[in-house]
Amino acid sequence: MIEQKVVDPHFMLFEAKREKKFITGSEVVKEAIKRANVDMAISYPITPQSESMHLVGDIYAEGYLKDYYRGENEFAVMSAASGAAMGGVRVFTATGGPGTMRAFEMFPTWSGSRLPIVCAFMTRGINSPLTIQPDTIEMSFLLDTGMLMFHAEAGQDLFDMLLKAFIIAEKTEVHVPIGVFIDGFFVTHTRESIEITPEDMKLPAYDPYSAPVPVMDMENVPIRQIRDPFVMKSNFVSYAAHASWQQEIQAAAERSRKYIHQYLGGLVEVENEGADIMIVASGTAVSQSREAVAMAKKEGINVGLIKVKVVRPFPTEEIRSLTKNAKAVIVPEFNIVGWLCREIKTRIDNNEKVMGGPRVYGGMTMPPELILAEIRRCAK
Amino acid sequence: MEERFSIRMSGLGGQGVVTAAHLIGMAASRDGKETAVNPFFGAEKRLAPAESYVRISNMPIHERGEVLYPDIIVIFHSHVVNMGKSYTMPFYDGLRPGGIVLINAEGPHDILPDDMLGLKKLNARIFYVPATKIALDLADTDLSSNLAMIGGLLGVKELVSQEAIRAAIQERFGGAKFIASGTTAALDDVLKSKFSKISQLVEKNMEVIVAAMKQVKEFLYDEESLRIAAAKQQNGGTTMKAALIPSARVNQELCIGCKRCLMTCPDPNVIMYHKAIKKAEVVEIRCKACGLCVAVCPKEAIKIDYYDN
Amino acid sequence: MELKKVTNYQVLPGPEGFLPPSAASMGIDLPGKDMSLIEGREVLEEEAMQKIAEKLLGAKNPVFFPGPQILWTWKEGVEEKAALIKQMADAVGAKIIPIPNHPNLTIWHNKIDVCVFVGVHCHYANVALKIIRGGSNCYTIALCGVAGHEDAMITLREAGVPSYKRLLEIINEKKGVSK
Amino acid sequence: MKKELLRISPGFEDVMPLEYKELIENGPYFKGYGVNDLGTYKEILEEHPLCAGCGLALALRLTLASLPNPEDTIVVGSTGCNSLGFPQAALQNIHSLFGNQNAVASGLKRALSLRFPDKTKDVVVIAGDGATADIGLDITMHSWFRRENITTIMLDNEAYANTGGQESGMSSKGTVLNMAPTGKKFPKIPVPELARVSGCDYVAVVSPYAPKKLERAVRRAILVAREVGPTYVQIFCPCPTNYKFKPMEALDIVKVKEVDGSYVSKEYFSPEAEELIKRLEGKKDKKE
Repeated sequence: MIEQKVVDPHFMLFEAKREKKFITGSEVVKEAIKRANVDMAISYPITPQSESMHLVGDIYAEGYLKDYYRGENEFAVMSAASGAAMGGVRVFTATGGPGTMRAFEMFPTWSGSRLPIVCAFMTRGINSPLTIQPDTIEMSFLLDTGMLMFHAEAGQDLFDMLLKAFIIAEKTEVHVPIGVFIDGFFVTHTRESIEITPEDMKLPAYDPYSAPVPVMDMENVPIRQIRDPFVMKSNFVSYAAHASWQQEIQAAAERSRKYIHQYLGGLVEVENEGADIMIVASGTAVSQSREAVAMAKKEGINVGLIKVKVVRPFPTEEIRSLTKNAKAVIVPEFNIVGWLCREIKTRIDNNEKVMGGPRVYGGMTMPPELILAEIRRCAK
Repeated sequence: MEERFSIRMSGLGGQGVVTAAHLIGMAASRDGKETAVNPFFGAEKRLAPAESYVRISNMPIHERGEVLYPDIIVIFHSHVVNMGKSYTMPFYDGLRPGGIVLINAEGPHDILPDDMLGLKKLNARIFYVPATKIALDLADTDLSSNLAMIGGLLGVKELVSQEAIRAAIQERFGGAKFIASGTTAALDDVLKSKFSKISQLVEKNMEVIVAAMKQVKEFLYDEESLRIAAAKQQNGGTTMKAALIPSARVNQELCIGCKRCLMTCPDPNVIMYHKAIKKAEVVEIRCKACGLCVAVCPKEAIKIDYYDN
Repeated sequence: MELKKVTNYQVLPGPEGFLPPSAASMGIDLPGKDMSLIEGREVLEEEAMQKIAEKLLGAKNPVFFPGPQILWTWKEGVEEKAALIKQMADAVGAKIIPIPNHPNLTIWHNKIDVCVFVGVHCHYANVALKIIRGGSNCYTIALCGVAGHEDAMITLREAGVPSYKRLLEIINEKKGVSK
Repeated sequence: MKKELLRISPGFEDVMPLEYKELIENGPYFKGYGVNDLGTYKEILEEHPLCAGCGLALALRLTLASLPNPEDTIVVGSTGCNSLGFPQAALQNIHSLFGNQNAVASGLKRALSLRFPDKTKDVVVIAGDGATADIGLDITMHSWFRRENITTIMLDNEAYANTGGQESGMSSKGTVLNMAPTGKKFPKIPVPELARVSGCDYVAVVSPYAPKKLERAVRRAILVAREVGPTYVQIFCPCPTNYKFKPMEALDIVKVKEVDGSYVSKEYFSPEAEELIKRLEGKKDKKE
């Protein structure tokens, strides 16, 4: 284990000299968590996530984390993560696909309990029939759990988003969980060059007493101070409390926007702003779209690309403004339901110009040519 | 033209608020009216706020959920009025102008002056009926208080016929399996156990209903009543008579200070122990009168009694 | 790119509709460093304090809601803050009703026209502030030690002993003038 | 907790609600009270909405009165009747979901061990029979297999009571309850035996009608969990509401079951636990 010093997060992320490493997405997780000053990680194997949590186990063995274990199933793992977070430590875990579904009841519970857990989701198809292949359908189910959702395009995003997720999640006025989503196989198992921060630097430790709720340690303000959302009494105030509680979780997400701008440079990135045809995509669909944009350019078609980095909170104003003058909006996705398309359609005016697709799912790769075909169609 | 009555019944869990609504609904249905009944309660047990709603009309009813804008409010317990044990604040929130409030109380009750003013502004008519007292006097059980409240309600407005109510009681308690929450079903059994035969249960409870119909009285907003109400608030709030409350009581002469009762009471800080004199004492306001302490007392020093708070 | 929701929303006393929205969802941001909010509008802390003093002194039934973080001497510095809050409440003739747990019927029972939240955990304060706007016309003020509360009609942020001292000073000055 | 935590800021003493003042002036923290002191101090549990005569409420009250260090105990509950009591308890407690209580407790205990390596922090799971033996059985047992240093207490009222009296895995064979309209088809799940083979170092079965035995079991379980390994206490809590008997008859029901062998009090120690308890309790015979 290399001796690490705590540094100012801004310095570590934006100023310290980075080193280039040719690694897989799973290794990116290891490198990020190594620098995140995480107290505890809990794991459970599921393809395509397993490798990343093995590697987190390895750095625990080296001494970078204080505690680590394999739980008995994802519901138990996410439950234990909530117990650890309520006890006041920084906790990390990861899952994907069917694991996400198995653990599902815990995600809104994390948000409702104001727990700043960071969870990596290596997305994969959901049964039945059995599949282990990439698919982003689980993100559709998670849209309304109160979690913030970052969608990494590739390994570099993954590294930065994981570290920044801890910083943003732990802000007192935010203090809700963040899911960092990575497309299984396309990112987790792809080896590429990643610029990583110095190995001897780490984020400052989590201060449990900065939480907007009391820590469950019997060491802070005492007694009769429950932390969980127990408002199931029978009177109007209880209903009002529950309604307000739900509003507050959404408000927390709104408050994160400022920090997302500060650390991620915004909820979206745009290429060729103002083009007649705009592609809106997240995750691997962005990478494929970049290729398609370049191909279209060669053919003389001017296409723009909006990369959605953050799905919750949703970049409503950004997408409204950036697609306002576009004649066509193409939304390529790696799932059958087209959740990103749905999100956009419900938020912009003249939404008949939004093309649902192209879409692939069930593990299929989306060739840039497929997106190009859609661009050509729209350009006619 | 549609003639619809929306009734909100508020009380505490275990008082039979849900059952009362059910009986009225069954009776209305027998009378050939359209009706919908639904309870609403949290995941709580006895003595927590409980409400149920009855809608009666000559036209089909589609609306669901809480009756937010009632024509009639029926209040089973004084705590709904003065202790905030209500789903809404104030307890008459949403009452339609000219609406009716019926309260389980023995005498001219004292709704707090501000609430009184609010009700007056609405031209609300306030009625009271000593339902618990009538139930205890005639049926020998406070579990019949809800039937007395039905009587009070019918005394104010003949929403359903007496024949239909009688038939409803017969149907509800007369054998056929009725689907209710576990706790309600358990209380039904307790009520049934108080009477040797179902016919006796029906007759006694009809007596309760008829007596309550006669005894229900209207509160008048005259100066005297309002003055009394104001004076009562100055004296530190309500003096409205709550129902008689059963509680354990220790006969200190018989108590030997063995502490068995202290360790057998399911509720905290109900039975206190006087170290100096080595005697147990019951904090009556906290006692739920389950009788476990009576069962374990080796000296028969504890009894359950009704007292008046 | 950074795009903000353009909003004209004002955080005014309730009730607003059947259930008012959260201020954050209406595009109201928390105040920036050294700033405060009055009814959703970002202002200098001094201006907010002046308004707080006016509101408290003009209230019929002002109430302070101290929360657990100021009710108990659980960490250093709490006593001094508590003493200042007590002086403030006394200076404006406010009642003190502790919120050691989460909000309850107090808000309705007491017909409060102006209230001050201080030392309540941010989450519970936010929930309570929303409930109050939902069901009453109470004017809410938050003296927050962290990032502030956009659902309060007036909020300070990072308020500690210096802010409390200044606020007390303003209250006393205004009281002198009004007398 | 630090003793100084239990101090109201000067100037606010008068306005604090009575129940809080009572807890400070006459509460059980740092006092080492037990069930014998009930009635002489302000209890951790406040008025709760559980039924009159509730055996589970009594078990909960006695359990909280038996905690060796209430000032450093965090309780993890679960869904069920008991979750109606915890919001009224004056110690930090967590209600997460149904059945995940031992996982939450595992994470919590580990977090507290990291943050307070030199302090005693007791993490105690108190959950019903449905939570422990049905929906959460795998999670409960895995916390035992992993040898988490937590105490698991099952308040066994032999039914899902909060939902209106349905059969649970802990109901006796033949019992007619909701969802078992023709009687339960299989016997009570032998959780104490499962606990033993799953690695619990201390296992006890008690009832609230023998309060001092209950107290001793709870204390032993917590002391063993601190130093040796996982522990389990099962408390028989007759439910008058759903089993339809008068509360006054509860005691007789416990006695009858004890005599006919259908619900027998027992205690098991691993050798390490036995040694520890011997050391802590001196010469007192723990197997009486």
